[in-house]
This record gives sequence, C-alpha cells and structure tokens, in this order.
Amino acid sequence: MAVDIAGLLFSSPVIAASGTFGYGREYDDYLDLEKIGGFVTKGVSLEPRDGNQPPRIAETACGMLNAIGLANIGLEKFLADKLPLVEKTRARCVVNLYGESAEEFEKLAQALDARQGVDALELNVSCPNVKGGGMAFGQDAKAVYELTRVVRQKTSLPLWVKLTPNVADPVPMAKAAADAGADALSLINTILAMAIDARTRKPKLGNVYGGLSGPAIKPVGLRMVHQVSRAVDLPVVGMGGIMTGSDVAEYLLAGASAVQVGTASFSDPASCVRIADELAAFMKEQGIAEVRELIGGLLS
Amino acid sequence: MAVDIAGLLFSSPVIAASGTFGYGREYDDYLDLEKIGGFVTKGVSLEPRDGNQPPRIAETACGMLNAIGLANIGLEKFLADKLPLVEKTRARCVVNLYGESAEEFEKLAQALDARQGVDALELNVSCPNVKGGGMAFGQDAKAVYELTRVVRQKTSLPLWVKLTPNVADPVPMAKAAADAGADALSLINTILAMAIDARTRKPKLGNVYGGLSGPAIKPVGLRMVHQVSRAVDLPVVGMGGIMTGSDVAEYLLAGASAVQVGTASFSDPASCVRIADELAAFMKEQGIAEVRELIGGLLS
Amino acid sequence: MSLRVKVISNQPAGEGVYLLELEPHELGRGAMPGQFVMLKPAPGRDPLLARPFSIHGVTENSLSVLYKIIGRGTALLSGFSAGDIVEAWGPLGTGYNLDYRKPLLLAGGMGIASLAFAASYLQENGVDPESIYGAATVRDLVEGYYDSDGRYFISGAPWQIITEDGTYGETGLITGGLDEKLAGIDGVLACGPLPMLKAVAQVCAEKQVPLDASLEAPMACGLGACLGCAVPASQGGYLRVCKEGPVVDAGKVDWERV
Amino acid sequence: MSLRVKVISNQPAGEGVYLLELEPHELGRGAMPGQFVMLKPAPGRDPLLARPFSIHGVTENSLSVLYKIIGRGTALLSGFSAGDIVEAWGPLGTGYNLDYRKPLLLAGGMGIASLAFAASYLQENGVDPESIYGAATVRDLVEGYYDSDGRYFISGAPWQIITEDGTYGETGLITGGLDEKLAGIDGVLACGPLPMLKAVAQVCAEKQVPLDASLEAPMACGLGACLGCAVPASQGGYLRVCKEGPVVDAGKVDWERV
Ligand SMILES: Cc1cc2nc3c(=O)[nH]c(=O)nc-3n(C[C@H](O)[C@H](O)[C@H](O)COP(=O)(O)OP(=O)(O)OC[C@H]3O[C@@H](n4cnc5c(N)ncnc54)[C@H](O)[C@@H]3O)c2cc1C
Ligand SMILES: Cc1cc2nc3c(=O)[nH]c(=O)nc-3n(C[C@H](O)[C@H](O)[C@H](O)COP(=O)(O)OP(=O)(O)OC[C@H]3O[C@@H](n4cnc5c(N)ncnc54)[C@H](O)[C@@H]3O)c2cc1C
Ligand SMILES: Cc1cc2nc3c(=O)[nH]c(=O)nc-3n(C[C@H](O)[C@H](O)[C@H](O)COP(=O)(O)O)c2cc1C
Ligand SMILES: Cc1cc2nc3c(=O)[nH]c(=O)nc-3n(C[C@H](O)[C@H](O)[C@H](O)COP(=O)(O)O)c2cc1C
Ligand code: FES
Ligand code: FES
Repeated sequence: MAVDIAGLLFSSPVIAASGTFGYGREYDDYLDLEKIGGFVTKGVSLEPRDGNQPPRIAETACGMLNAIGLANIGLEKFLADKLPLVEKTRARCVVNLYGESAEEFEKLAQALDARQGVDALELNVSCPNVKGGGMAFGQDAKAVYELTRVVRQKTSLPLWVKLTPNVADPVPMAKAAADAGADALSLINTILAMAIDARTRKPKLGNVYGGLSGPAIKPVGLRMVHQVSRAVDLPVVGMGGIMTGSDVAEYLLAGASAVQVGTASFSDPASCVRIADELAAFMKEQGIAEVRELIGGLLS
Repeated sequence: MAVDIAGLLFSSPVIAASGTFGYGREYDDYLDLEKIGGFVTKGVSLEPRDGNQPPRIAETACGMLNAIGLANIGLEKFLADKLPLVEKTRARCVVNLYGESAEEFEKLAQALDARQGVDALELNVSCPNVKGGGMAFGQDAKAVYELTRVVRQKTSLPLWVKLTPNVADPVPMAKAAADAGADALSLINTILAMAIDARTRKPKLGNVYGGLSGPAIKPVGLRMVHQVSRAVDLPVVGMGGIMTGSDVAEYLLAGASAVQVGTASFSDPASCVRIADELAAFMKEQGIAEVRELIGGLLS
Repeated sequence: MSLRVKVISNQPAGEGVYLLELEPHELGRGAMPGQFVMLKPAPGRDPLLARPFSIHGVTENSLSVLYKIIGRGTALLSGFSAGDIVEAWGPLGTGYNLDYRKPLLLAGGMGIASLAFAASYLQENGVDPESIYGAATVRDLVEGYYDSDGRYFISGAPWQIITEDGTYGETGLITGGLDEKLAGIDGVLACGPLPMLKAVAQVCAEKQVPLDASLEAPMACGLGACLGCAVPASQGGYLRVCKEGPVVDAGKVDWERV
Repeated sequence: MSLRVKVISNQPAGEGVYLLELEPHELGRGAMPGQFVMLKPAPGRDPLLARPFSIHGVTENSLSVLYKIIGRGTALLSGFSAGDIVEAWGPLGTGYNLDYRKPLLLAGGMGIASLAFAASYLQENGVDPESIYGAATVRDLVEGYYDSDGRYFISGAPWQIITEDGTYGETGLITGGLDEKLAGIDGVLACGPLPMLKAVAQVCAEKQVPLDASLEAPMACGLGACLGCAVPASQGGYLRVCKEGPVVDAGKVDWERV
C-alpha cells in the first residue's frame, strides 16, 4: 500500500487531513496511527491564535461548515508539546503552515526545516492575504508563486502547496506553485459557504461564512484533482469528502498519488483506518497489487 | 405570497428552475402550475441541440451531476409548440437563453422580445464562450458586461442574468451585469464537478465533467446570494439545493427576492408546490405576513 | 401531487430479488406492460433521486415491482416492510406494442419483470405468446411456479427456460438460434441486458421482424423534463428512455452508439 | 476502533423525551457523571455528524442516555429499537467535581440527564446532595417515580421539584432565591439552559461558592481535535467544551461573551 510522494515514502496513501486530526494523538483511543500513512497537523502559525467567535461548526446536507479561524497553539508550543508525541511513531507528520504574510510563512518554514519528526510542510494558501487586500493568496496565481518561492528558499523539506477550490480554475494556481518549486499539490480545501437558521434569522456560524467539507464536495474535489493532475507534473494529494475505500480509489484514478481524509473522522473517529482497510479490500477484489496501478488510471 | 422582481409580479416567490422543469407542462400530472410563481424554461438556443453523449446524469452525496449539454428543441419549435401551452396559464414563463456567441444571444433576445407569453428572459452566462477561448462568459466580468449589454439592447423584457458559482467571487460578475443593464440576477448555476465509477474506472458522465446541484450545494448558493445581494442593488433570484419551505426562507433572509427550485423536482415531482406550501406555513408560524419581511432580513 | 404509496409486502423472490407489492392508488391507473414507476428508495436527501422500475403487474388492489439489489437504492428498498410508505410516481413512459398476433417474448435476467406483465396481459387478451426466459443459472431464476410437467409459470403465463449452464431448461443463451425461433413470429418483445438486446436487434433487423426493445438509462425526472435519460437515435440525436421509451421500436435506436 | 453499540431499549420517558439504553462495551468504561458520548443518529452520510449526549447512567450491563427530540438527529435517534446498532464513541470530556461535602445540584430541563447520574453517584458514595430539578410545567418533567410522600426520584436519588407554573412542587424558577439556598453549600453542580447557567454563575460568584457548570456547544469530533466546540474563556481565548468541559469551573468561563 506504500506510496511515494516526491521522494517521501508513506506506508499507506491514506493520510489524515489538516484541522480534522488535531496534532496527531487525539484519536488514539479509536485508531492506530501507524495503520495510516500519516497525518497533517492543524494549521500552525507563528503565534498562538484563538480563532473565530462561536458557533464554529454547522451541519449541512451531507456536509458541514467550519469557521474555526485557524485557532492553534502556535509554533513554540507545537514544537515543545505536540511534535514529541508523534516523533517516535512510524506515521508521517506533515505540518500545515498558516501565516498572514509571506514573512510569517518564511519564518515558520525556517523554524521547521530539519526539525526531527517533521516529514513535510503543507502550505495553506487559502488564507486571506492581508497585504494583498484580503483576497486569499490562493486565488491569485502571482501570490501563490511568490509565497511558494520564498518558503521554498527556507526549507529543504518536501513542500506541499494546498490549493483552494474557491477559484474559477485551479490549474493556474497549481502551475504557479509548481513553477515556484513545490514538491506536491494538495487539494481541495473547503468551499466558502454559509448556513442560516430560518427561525432565529441568524447565520449558523459566528463568522457568518465558513468552509464546506464532507461528502457533499467530493464531486468538486475529484474534478479539481483531475484538472490539476493532468495539467501539472507534480504528485497530487487529493481530498474532499472521502468516506470510503472506494472514494480513495476514485481520487487515485482521477490522478491523486495519495489522499487526505478530513470530515469523515467526525462521523466515525476510526475512519482513516477503516478507509485504508476498505481500500486494501477493494484492491484485492479488483486484483490490484500496487496503489500506483490506480493512480491516474481513469479510462474514457 | 406575491413578490415583485424588477417590476414583474410573481404570485409566489417559488419558481421552477431552468433545465429541471422542461417547457412547463411536463409535471402537470403532479402539480398545479398556477400554485407557483412560474417556471424558467430549459435553455433555448437558436438551433435545436442534441446535447451530450450519455450517460448524462449521476447521483452524488445529497446531490447529482448533470451534463445534458443544453439539449433543446431550438427557438422555432419552442415558439411553435411549447410557448402556446403555457401562454394561457397565470404562471410566469421566463425563457432561459443559451448561445455560443454574443450574436446568438442577440438573435434569441430579439426573437423573444414582446412575444406573448414570455414574461422575462434569463441569460445563462455559464456556458463556454467559444470566441473567448472556451472560458465561460460567466467567469469573465468583461464578457458578462458585453453580453448583457448587447442583449439588453434587443429586448424590453425584464432581463435576468444567471451567474455561475465557478468563480473566485461572484460580485464582479454581478456588478458587470448590473452595469450593463440587467434587471435581476439569478444564482447559482451548477458547480463544475465529476464522478467516477471505481470498478469500471470510468467517469460516470459521458462528458466527464458535469454540474453539481441539489442540497449538497445549498451552503454555496446561500453564500453567493448573500455576497451579491449586499454588493449590488438589483433583485436576486436565489437557488441551489432548495428542498423545503425553510430553505426558501433562508435564501430570502440571505437577500434573495425570489427563488428557483431545480433538483428537488427530481426527488418529488410535486416539490415546487409543496415547497411553496411549506413556506406559507412557516410564515404563518412565524407571524410573517409578507414575503418582503424576510428578504435580506438576516440578523447578525 | 406525487404519491405516497403504502407497502403491502416486500418479499424475497429469488437470489437478491424482491417482489414489492404496493397499494396502487393512481400509481397503477391504466398502467400497461412496459411502463414503469419511479420509486424513491428512502425518504430524505441521500439518496436523492428516485429509481425507475418496470411495472411487474397490476391488479385492482395492488401494483407490483420485481427488483434486484444492485446498489444502495435497491438495497434500501429491500428494507421496506408492510405498512411503510414509499414515495413514487407513475405510470410512466411508453410500453410494449401489444397488437402482434404471434409475438415472441425474450426476457433476459431481470427483463422478466416487465415481460411477465406483458405475457399475462397478452394471454388475458387471447394471444398466446412464445415466451423465453434466459438466466445464467437456475438460482438466478426469479420465483415462479411449476406445473406437473416442470413448466415454469410466472404471473399466470408459461415461460420456456434457458440457462447458460443448463441447470434448468435448455442450455445456452437466449439469443442462440434466434433466427429459427423467429419463424412465424410477427413481432418480438425483448427486455434484458444491453448485449442481449443488441444481438436480438441485429437478428430481428436481418429477418425484418419488428422488435420492441425495453431500454435502460439513468433517470432523474422520469417525465421527459430533464433530458437525462438519452439514448442515441438512429436518425441522429437522442431518444428519451422515459418518454419515447422505455420500450422503443428497435429501428429507432442507434445500437452502435448505445 | 469506533464502537458499534447494541440498543437494549429506547422508550419514551416524558414529553418528547426518550431513554436510550445501550450495551456498554467500552463506551461506558470508567464513565463519570458529567461526561458524554457521541452518538451517530443514523448510519450514512446525512446527517453526517454525531451528536453529544450526557451519560445518564452506567451499570455493568448498560449505559443510558436521556434525550429530548430537538431536530432531525434526535428525531432519528428516537426511531431506534432494541437490537439496532448505534455508532458511538466515548466516554468523553471532563465531568463534575464530585468531592464536595454538601453540594447543591441544579438541573434545569434536560440538565437532569447528567445530574441524575451525579446525584445517584454522590448518594452511592455517601454524600447527600441538595438536588433541585426545575421545569416549565409538570408535563415537562422526565419520567421519575414518586414515593408515598410524593417526593420525586430519578435513578434512585430524590429531587425537589420546582415548576414555573406551579403544576408540581414549588412554583417559580430554579434560580429564584438561590442565594438563600446556597447556605451551607460548598459547591454547586448545574446543568440547564444558558440563561439559567448565567444566572446561577452570577449568584455563585457573588456568594463565592464554587460552581461546576455543564456547557453545550455544537461538536464535530468530541475529542479535542477540531476546535469546533469553543466557548469564551475568562482568561481570553476559548475552552473546548468536549475536552476542558463539558463541565467547567464557572470562573473559567467568560459568561458575557457566551
Ligand atoms: C425503465 C427502467 C425500468 C427498470 N425496471 C427494473 C425492474 O423492473 N427491476 C429491476 O430490478 N431493475 C429495473 N431497472 C433498473 C433499476 O432502475 C436499477 O437497478 C436501479 O436504479 C439501481 O439503483 P441502485 O441505487 O440500487 O444502484 P446504484 O448503481 O447504486 O445506482 C446509482 C444510480 O444509477 C442509477 N442506475 C443504476 N443502474 C441503473 C439501471 N440499470 N438503469 C437506470 N438507472 C440505473 C440509479 O437509479 C441511481 O441513480 C429499470 C431501469 C429502467 C431505466
Ligand atoms: C456535552 C453535551 C451534552 C448533552 N447532553 C444532552 C442530553 O443528555 N440530553 C439531551 O437531550 N441533549 C443533550 N445535549 C444536547 C444535544 O446534543 C442536542 O439536543 C442535539 O445535538 C440536537 O440534535 P438534533 O439533530 O436533534 O438537532 P438539530 O438542531 O437539528 O441539530 C443540528 C446540529 O446542531 C447541533 N446541536 C443542536 N443543538 C445542540 C446543543 N444543544 N448542543 C450541542 N449541539 C447542538 C447538533 O449536534 C447538530 O450537529 C447535549 C449537548 C452537549 C454539548
Ligand atoms: C474543522 C476543520 C478544520 C480545518 N482546518 C484546516 C487547517 O487548519 N488548514 C488546512 O489547510 N485545512 C483545514 N481544513 C480543511 C481540510 O483539511 C480539508 O481540506 C477539507 O475539509 C476537505 O476534506 P474533507 O471533505 O475530507 O473534510 C479544515 C477542515 C475542517 C472540517
Ligand atoms: C438536469 C439539469 C439541467 C439544467 N439545465 C439548465 C439550463 O439549461 N440552463 C440553466 O441556466 N441552468 C440549468 N440548470 C441549472 C439549474 O437551473 C439550477 O441553477 C441548479 O440546478 C441549482 O439549483 P438546484 O440545486 O435547485 O437544482 C440545470 C440543472 C439540472 C439539474
Ligand atoms: S428522466 Fe428526465 S427526461 Fe427522462
Ligand atoms: S468537538 Fe472537536 S474539539 Fe471539541
């Protein structure tokens, strides 16, 4: 079941997604971390962040909204308290980076470079670009290029750039990241969305808007992974709505080299391992020996 | 329950959406057309169109994909065979226009202008702009402006411009349509997406990509209606995933003046009337006498 | 109004096959063999769409559907029991041509669902069709009953059985020796898997025997509104399975492109 | 592994209230009053998220949850019956402080679900809490049993009743005359609607009596991973209801911002 993403080996193509798996050990009572490829941390910023005003989550049809606001304990505490807890496991730890400016991203990358226990960095470019007038870095190919370029200079770790679906076309962003030296592309992040309580007449989220995730968005994730993997010669880590082993196979066929599982962990905390097991069973049923036989194997 | 959209009165804010309600009479065995505000026709083009290679639809989590390919009987047959069937009903008939070039849209608008039975035109700008290199008209504010402008010159009918969700931000498109003389904005059209059969390894749609609709996309529709209605001073006709009267109330609160119901008609052919009834019951329960008390009434 | 129909019974009727009996109301009104109904496999939003099923029979008191578990929708459907309510609409579409004097009925697999209705309808109307029901193996035959000679009956009409492995009736494919079987036949009614229909269409075209073929396509509305259920037409363009079909004159279909 | 738990029974226990008894497995292991479990109200993708419910009681053979129908999830939950499987995980979160010598328990409405467990736990451990259960009207009281003096018991522990309309027990709000009730009390355990908790927090702060308040917030993971269940903390920032709570020292909460 092993897959190679830009030179880094993962024992399984199933990886727990950023923001849904804490700092890696929160699910220990319900799954064995070593049975999946690894996990991506909650977005880590230089300073601790409190996050958005509650309510922060709302359920929607086959999905959910979140507006956590990138609450996290900050770099220092992450390194001191959380990283040691995962360092000794065989599971890969990918650190998701969140900054409000290129400088913040640079500093984060520098501080994490060559840190024991950190296997790769994932650059979350879906956040608002404060200097760029609030438009997300990830909605502007030039900003994606610049951000990726400066971070690339600060780290020799494998660098994944995580793309947002809130664009007319993800390919220009993917190309920009590739041109600037990214090693892999992760997609999709959540879709900007909103829920309203008709009786109270209020938005269901304190932040009004939030990100839509879960099975509802799988068709959008598949489409964007398909678009990007055909257009750009980098490994793609696909995600969005994965709930079953068959969903993983679909993402692999669409062109992903590995996948991340996010919201599924909320409907069943053992999801990541269950999904990895289901993928193995599916491959066995189909007589597929290696994950790579599926990657990009869509017929027409 | 009556609502006024740019001077045109609808007896109910619930309108059947383009492409899901045929030419208005297909559902006659299951609902009374006069109990809803009206309907929008399947996209009508100058010449008949066969549409895309099957399969054309696929079910997804709380949603569906379609890649009908704008199959339709063409302007001539529409005027001769279909329009007369709805002309005598009190229900409003909005004709959805589909063209591959600005010229085609112009001709359509001209031919429909002042035709008895046509109450308004809805410009579907989500289609690929053949001259603009295939990128959809609706993803380019200049193209939206130009298209709306030329059509505006050819018709005195109320002109609705239907926006696509496949953009980073719908507001520039909405503004462009407004600046060019649109009377109302309809949104959202379907989200570009894809489904794969893991066993056959094939896309589930003959066209590979299709449009995602249904409850899965409601949170995206609400967000875009909220964004657009706050930014542009035109009535908004909201849609995307409406299944219940409460869903309608949510769209109205977000800023819509009326709504369209699409995919719901496939899960129950009487949906439009049921939804209108549910809205009436909700308003009664909440002591709301007029629909306009809800429009834009979101609290924060 | 769409219909909320009460389940009378929902019983196993073969390997992975169920017979669903519904209180008919309008759902069965004037239903003809080859027509279908849309059944929502569960209330709620997921699964979202209704599924098309041929009408297997109608009496004054019931409408029945014979279905096989294929995926999630049919699996959910098998969970319904007496007294439950199913959301449904119909009868829909264009059924079989029932005016032939000496028709041949060819049912492959679940094709028996609609053709059993056609066979008993024809019989009641004084026509004795030649009826052949093909299955891979005896276990795949849906529950019928047998007379003392071992003849298989379903819905009151007799069927010759042919199984691929010879575990019941003749051995072979339903399409085997079809040209001989067409002797004296003035029309063929066929329902079954696509490869079978294609083979039958080819032989019928050669022998110039009219063929009514019952087609399948994914559907959303079932009412001719969404244009989702397209199958390629021989004249170019497409036919709607839910409106021009599901039973179509085989000559109108572009079998190459299907 | 997440848990697939068998339903022992799921019975009405008041107006729109149900008592769900589950086979415990690990779900109940070491569960303490104030802790909760996550229950998925239906298999499948819609509804997608599990819901948090306080543990109402644990025995060697069962774990019980007392819940009220609020929306879609709890309505679906009420459809489960004996033998059905519920997906669940737990026990989760931080429960009540059970070290007080003379505690006062204040249960408003469904707050009784977790506090009944606390009351009987305390009683079993030799502490006799002062327990008050407030409801709008007698019909809103969940099913308990009454001794010959009309005293109300639930899970083996007695509760004084106060109803807003005086249809049972005292008349008034649970927060009425609270300062007097605090005499001799070394700690308050409270669970109920937010306005009640706020009022109780204010009085307890004034009287400098420690208050353990059980909070609610929408949850996704229940495990401290998603940071969805934030409530404003008095020191700035937020507490996670699923981890630092649901029962928190009232002094740690910024009641103004909740
Ligand atoms: C006119 C017509 C009559 C039919 N009559 C019968 C019958 O009498 N008995 C019977 O067992 N089956 C019949 N079928 C096939 C039946 O509709 C499918 O087996 C059923 O839709 C499968 O649903 P599912 O959710 O179990 O499968 P899934 O594969 O999970 O379904 C996914 C989606 O694909 C669609 N789909 C899957 N298979 C088919 C198919 N063969 N045709 C159309 N859509 C499909 C489903 O409706 C659903 O939208 C008929 C199909 C048509 C078009
Ligand atoms: C720690 C904790 C313990 C609880 N214990 C009990 C209990 O013992 N008995 C009981 O009846 N109720 C309890 N609740 C409340 C219970 O979780 C909600 O009533 C339930 O989630 C409502 O779900 P629904 O689908 O019926 O409602 P809907 O309103 O349709 O739910 C929509 C979404 O909002 C969430 N939600 C709605 N109300 C609440 C709420 N009050 N708190 C948190 N999330 C909510 C749901 O989980 C769901 O994700 C508890 C809540 C928490 C946080
Ligand atoms: C509660 C929550 C928090 C998230 N936080 C982050 C984050 O900090 N950084 C990030 O890049 N993505 C974050 N995401 C996005 C997920 O990693 C993932 O891209 C998205 O949810 C789609 O996958 P899913 O449908 O499997 O959840 C978060 C998602 C959720 C639901
Ligand atoms: C089968 C189908 C066909 C459609 N055809 C058209 C069309 O011709 N023109 C158009 O503007 N929108 C078309 N739409 C989009 C709908 O009008 C609507 O914008 C979209 O489906 C979202 O609403 P819903 O979630 O209620 O379906 C179509 C949608 C579906 C599902
Ligand atoms: S199913 Fe909608 S047109 Fe046939
Ligand atoms: S519910 Fe996820 S952190 Fe509390």
